[in-house]
Amino acid sequence: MTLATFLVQCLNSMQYGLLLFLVASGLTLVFGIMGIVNLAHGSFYMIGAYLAYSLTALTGNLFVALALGLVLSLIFGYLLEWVFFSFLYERDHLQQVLMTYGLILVIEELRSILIGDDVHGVAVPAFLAGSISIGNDMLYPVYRLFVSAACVVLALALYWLIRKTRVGMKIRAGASNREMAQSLGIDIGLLYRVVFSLGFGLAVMSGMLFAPVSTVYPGMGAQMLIVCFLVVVIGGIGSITGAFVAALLIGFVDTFGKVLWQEGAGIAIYLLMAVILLVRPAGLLGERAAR
Amino acid sequence: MTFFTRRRAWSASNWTLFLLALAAAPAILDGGFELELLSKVMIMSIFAASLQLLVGCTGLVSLGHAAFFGVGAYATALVVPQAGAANLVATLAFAGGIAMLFAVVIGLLVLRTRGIYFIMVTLAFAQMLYYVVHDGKGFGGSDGTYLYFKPVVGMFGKTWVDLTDGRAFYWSVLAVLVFTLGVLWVVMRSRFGHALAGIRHNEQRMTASGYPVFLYKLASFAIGGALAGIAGSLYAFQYGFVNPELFSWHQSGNVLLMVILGGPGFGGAIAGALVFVLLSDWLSELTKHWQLIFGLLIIVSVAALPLGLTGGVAACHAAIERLCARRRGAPVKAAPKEERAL
Amino acid sequence: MTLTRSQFTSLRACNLTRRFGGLTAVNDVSLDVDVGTIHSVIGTNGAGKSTLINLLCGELTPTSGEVLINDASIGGWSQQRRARAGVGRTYQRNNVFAPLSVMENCRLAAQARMPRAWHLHEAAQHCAASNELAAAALEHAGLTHCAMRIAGTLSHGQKRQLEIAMCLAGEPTILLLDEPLAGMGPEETARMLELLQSLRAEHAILLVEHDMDAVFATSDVVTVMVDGAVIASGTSDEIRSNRAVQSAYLGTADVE
Amino acid sequence: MIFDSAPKFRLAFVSLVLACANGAAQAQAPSAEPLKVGVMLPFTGTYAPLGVAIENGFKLYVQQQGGRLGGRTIDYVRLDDESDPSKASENASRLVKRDHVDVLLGTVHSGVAMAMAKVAKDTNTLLIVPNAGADNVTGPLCAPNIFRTSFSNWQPAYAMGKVAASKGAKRVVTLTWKYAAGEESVRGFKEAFEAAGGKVVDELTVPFPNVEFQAQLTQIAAAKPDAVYVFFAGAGAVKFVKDYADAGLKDKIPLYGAGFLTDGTLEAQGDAAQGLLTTLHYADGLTTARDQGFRLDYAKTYKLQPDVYAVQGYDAAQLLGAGLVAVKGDMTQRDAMVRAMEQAKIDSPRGPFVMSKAHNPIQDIYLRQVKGHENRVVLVAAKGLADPARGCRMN
Repeated sequence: MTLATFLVQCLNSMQYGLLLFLVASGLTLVFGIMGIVNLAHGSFYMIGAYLAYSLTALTGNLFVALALGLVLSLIFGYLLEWVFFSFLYERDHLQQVLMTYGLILVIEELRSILIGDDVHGVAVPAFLAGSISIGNDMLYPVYRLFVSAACVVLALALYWLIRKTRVGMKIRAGASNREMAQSLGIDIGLLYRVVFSLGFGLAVMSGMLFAPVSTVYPGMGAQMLIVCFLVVVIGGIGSITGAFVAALLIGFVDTFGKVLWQEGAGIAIYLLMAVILLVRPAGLLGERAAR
Repeated sequence: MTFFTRRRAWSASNWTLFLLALAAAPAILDGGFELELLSKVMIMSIFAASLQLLVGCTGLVSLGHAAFFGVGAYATALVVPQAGAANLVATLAFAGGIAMLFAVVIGLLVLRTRGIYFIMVTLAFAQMLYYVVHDGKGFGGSDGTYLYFKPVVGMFGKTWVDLTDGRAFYWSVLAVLVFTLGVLWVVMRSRFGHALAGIRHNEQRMTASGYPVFLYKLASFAIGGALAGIAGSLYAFQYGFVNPELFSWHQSGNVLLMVILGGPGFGGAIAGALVFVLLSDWLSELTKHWQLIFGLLIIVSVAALPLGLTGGVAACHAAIERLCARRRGAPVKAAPKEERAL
Repeated sequence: MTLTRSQFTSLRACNLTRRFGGLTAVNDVSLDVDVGTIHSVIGTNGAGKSTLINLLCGELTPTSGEVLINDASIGGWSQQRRARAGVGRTYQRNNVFAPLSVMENCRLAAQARMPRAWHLHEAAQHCAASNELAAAALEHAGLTHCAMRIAGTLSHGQKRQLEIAMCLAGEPTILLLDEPLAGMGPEETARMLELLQSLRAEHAILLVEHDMDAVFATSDVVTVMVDGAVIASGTSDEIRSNRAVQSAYLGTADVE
Repeated sequence: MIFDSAPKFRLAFVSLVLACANGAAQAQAPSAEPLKVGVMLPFTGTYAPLGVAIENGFKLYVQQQGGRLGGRTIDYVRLDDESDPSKASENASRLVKRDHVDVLLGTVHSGVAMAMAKVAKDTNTLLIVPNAGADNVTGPLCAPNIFRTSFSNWQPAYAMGKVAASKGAKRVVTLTWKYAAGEESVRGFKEAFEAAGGKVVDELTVPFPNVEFQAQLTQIAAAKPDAVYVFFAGAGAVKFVKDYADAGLKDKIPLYGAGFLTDGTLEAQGDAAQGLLTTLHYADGLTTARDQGFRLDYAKTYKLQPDVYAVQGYDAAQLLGAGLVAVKGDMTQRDAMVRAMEQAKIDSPRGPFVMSKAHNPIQDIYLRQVKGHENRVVLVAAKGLADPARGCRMN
């Protein structure tokens, strides 16, 4: 592998990792703060992709679609929490697993009824359509770089939200200790609703952003879900920073696994997880394995 | 799962009744599809019961149990002779053993985690095995492989029963089901079983009392894995075809579904398996969007039946009241533990 | 194992320190308990008393310092190993198996010490040895009359007794009792104190408690902790008259 | 528990008993009764459109014959296989053992087809495979009662191997999902290409069903081969073709593929697919009257443009018809029927073909080029190409 190729591969790893982070961040947020195991997160990602498809078809512009999608998803996430999850917190994980598993089936079928089972492409807005040449062998699509940039921006925004704002303070309080948060006069119900719709929004956003490169197809959520689980497991529950590190790590392992060890490319990232479990059961930056 | 399965969902008489009904089934049905369906129900019952040992008895919510089912099935497919029938008992023992081996190794890793974390890690390991058989050499690849002959029951080269006959196979599956239930019953009434129940309910206290909790969990995980492997082996024999999809997380999800919907105890697991198989069978012919109905059923049942099918009307009422209570914005009382944990 | 446990006569903490991130919950604490004595630890809420117990029984590992049994370090021992070796503990908050009968609670605790726990042939109910232990423990704790009741239905005081009974069922020589008197009425308290007195003879008892009178009445040695550190240690009288303690602790104790 | 489950239980029993009872009744009388065809195809999931097309094709031919084949009307027993191999065995045996179908038709997914073949073998039911290309089906698993009217993965790939060589490519990199179909396809391509003096310098794979191709694209760009051969279908095909173009490789390194790379996916692929060369046993712009007639009828009946899958279904019906006519609809004369099907000369829209010894079509493979939303035929890449049917031990 020449140096140029190596660098391009690193770039590939980065942008795959960044995407993973964006999807997984919503998951880890909901995990860490609400202690809900959400199997339907992958389906949310799929909803995003299909939203991108139908809204761009509707409005003709991806960015209008994105804006619309963001608003829709926040509202929808809010309602979703209220209808399906608000009474689950006192139940044990089994019930949550069951509920979200049911949601997966419903969402998949609704998708098939409303939009159908065909594979769709989503057009990249003209001014991002081009490619720039990297090395002398290969062009790199501008849109992919744009997505990566967007991921970074969103990541920073998230960091700022959690670390620097009042809402973030409340969220962290809620995460560390429900009772304490309540005693601080935080409406935990409302807080959870906000956090959930935030997580939902992140999943949908990443789905929409990545739709033009990933294409839109049935069952696209399932794969994404499992990789997200890996991100959360490796990063450590509820740790956004951990998720970030883990996502990039997986990006690299996956990309270079495909290149250097084709026979085992499928299991490379799982082996990574096994090793992490061996040395750090709580994940890279997770303090509380016991929940 | 009630403590020590004391307040058992099924009384002994119910059990005998149920098993006798199963034993008599071939008399009513010809050896065709219906019988196959029933033996599938029984195989799934074994599978679900093995998971119940983890979920209900030990409090280990595993979303990767299909891994051991698949390992059992593949172990069988790979070990049976290409020409000629295999010995059922020997093969089952082998498949169970291999599955247990996997369970121990995987358990050593996943049992280092808890709760949500455990759910995800088990899922991930099942997926890992999926890729091993899917991409690995000598597993038959993505299309799967065949078993060409039904097994025989016998010893020292003598054949006692040939299971090519549908009924014979059905009855041997029933026998294995009985065996499984026997094992689980013995385990749960032993000190070991009581300790598992204790761990499920209050791990901290058990450690403080001096129990090697990790070992107990591992043992439970291994037994559950072995039984799942046996179920997988039977599945492979019944259909003569194994495929990587046996490892897919949908399988894990479905069996967990059976256990949770079924409710407390091994009776619950079997009820879950029975209803799940027959229901999905029935719905799938009703409409092509049966999974929508199925999903809605699940969601409703979670909302209404925190105790699963066997939970009964009382629990149903309680759950609804709780719902109404929180709708009115009154503070929600957490359901008492023994009601909440299966 | 039983051999060694019978030899255990003392538990000693040497310069135990435990930090959680920024705050130091237990700061360089040293104390020892011997069979035949009751050693009480008092201190304001958050003084690190419960953390100390968790360090001693092995639920937490110390940031630095050592735990010794008969001058032999057990730092490397897991919690369950310590428990089997005779270190028994109770919890500040009731921590019993609510859906179980009182008897079963104790049997479960007793079983931990039974050899051949993996024997599957015999039913747990029929394990004579653990039944005896459990019965004895109940007898001792004075719960025999409600042995068959479901633990969840017991009164608060009875639950506290059950805590101790479960602890005793494991035949410990060293008892770490975390506020056994918490939330008890006067006559319940009296009964509990009797129980402690009766245990003193062949046990080494570390008693974490808020109830001053009870502590001063029963203890041979009293140690006072403030913000994780020991500010004084001595007989009841010494402590009563210790100025540092009065200013730091007793002054507020009256208010409590 | 048993008491509230008992009713369900009995109900299940009764319905099952009834089902098999009337099933048996119908199985008795031969040619008078309608012929039961078990249609086991994907009607949900990614493959749903394919399943529908195949069914349409099959029914179209039956309609054209006045709703009868060999004098027998057709009863369809539809079953959605969901492309799920773990349910396949059960579904197949449901059709055979409960609904007592006379013929099995299906399916798209190779794994599911394997399960169907197994059931067909065990119960000696006639099986016609209208798509799944697994080489095994007409290889080691070949049997007198198993026919295929589509293709084997080997066929289009082998043809493309010859094309690539004839276009002067010397060093080729192949890329596919790491699964049976892909590996078989690559094997076929390699066989022809290296026989013609080319060299496959690298065989890249992506874990199935992973659709992140950047790593491999980078490898390809670095390797600078004369051409790239890929096997992808559905979502993978759409994404790969777009990525390949986005990476700027489309104009640098010619991309060859088995036909599915650009079949039913062109709308989603857009410009990225324009001008791509693929090989398949069917193409747009065949000028034969047969094809044009078929397309017209199909479009009239279903308000849809037919595709290769529709053709495969259509030919499945033709093949079955040929057999039934020969025995006047009497399925009990299985041997005679099978012989008739083996000798049948199917006048397919794709062009006439006959069955090989292993019951796989001996057919022309076309080289097609993408123009707009069509795969226009360029030339016949391989004339009367027969699958080598390795490992098939029959008669």
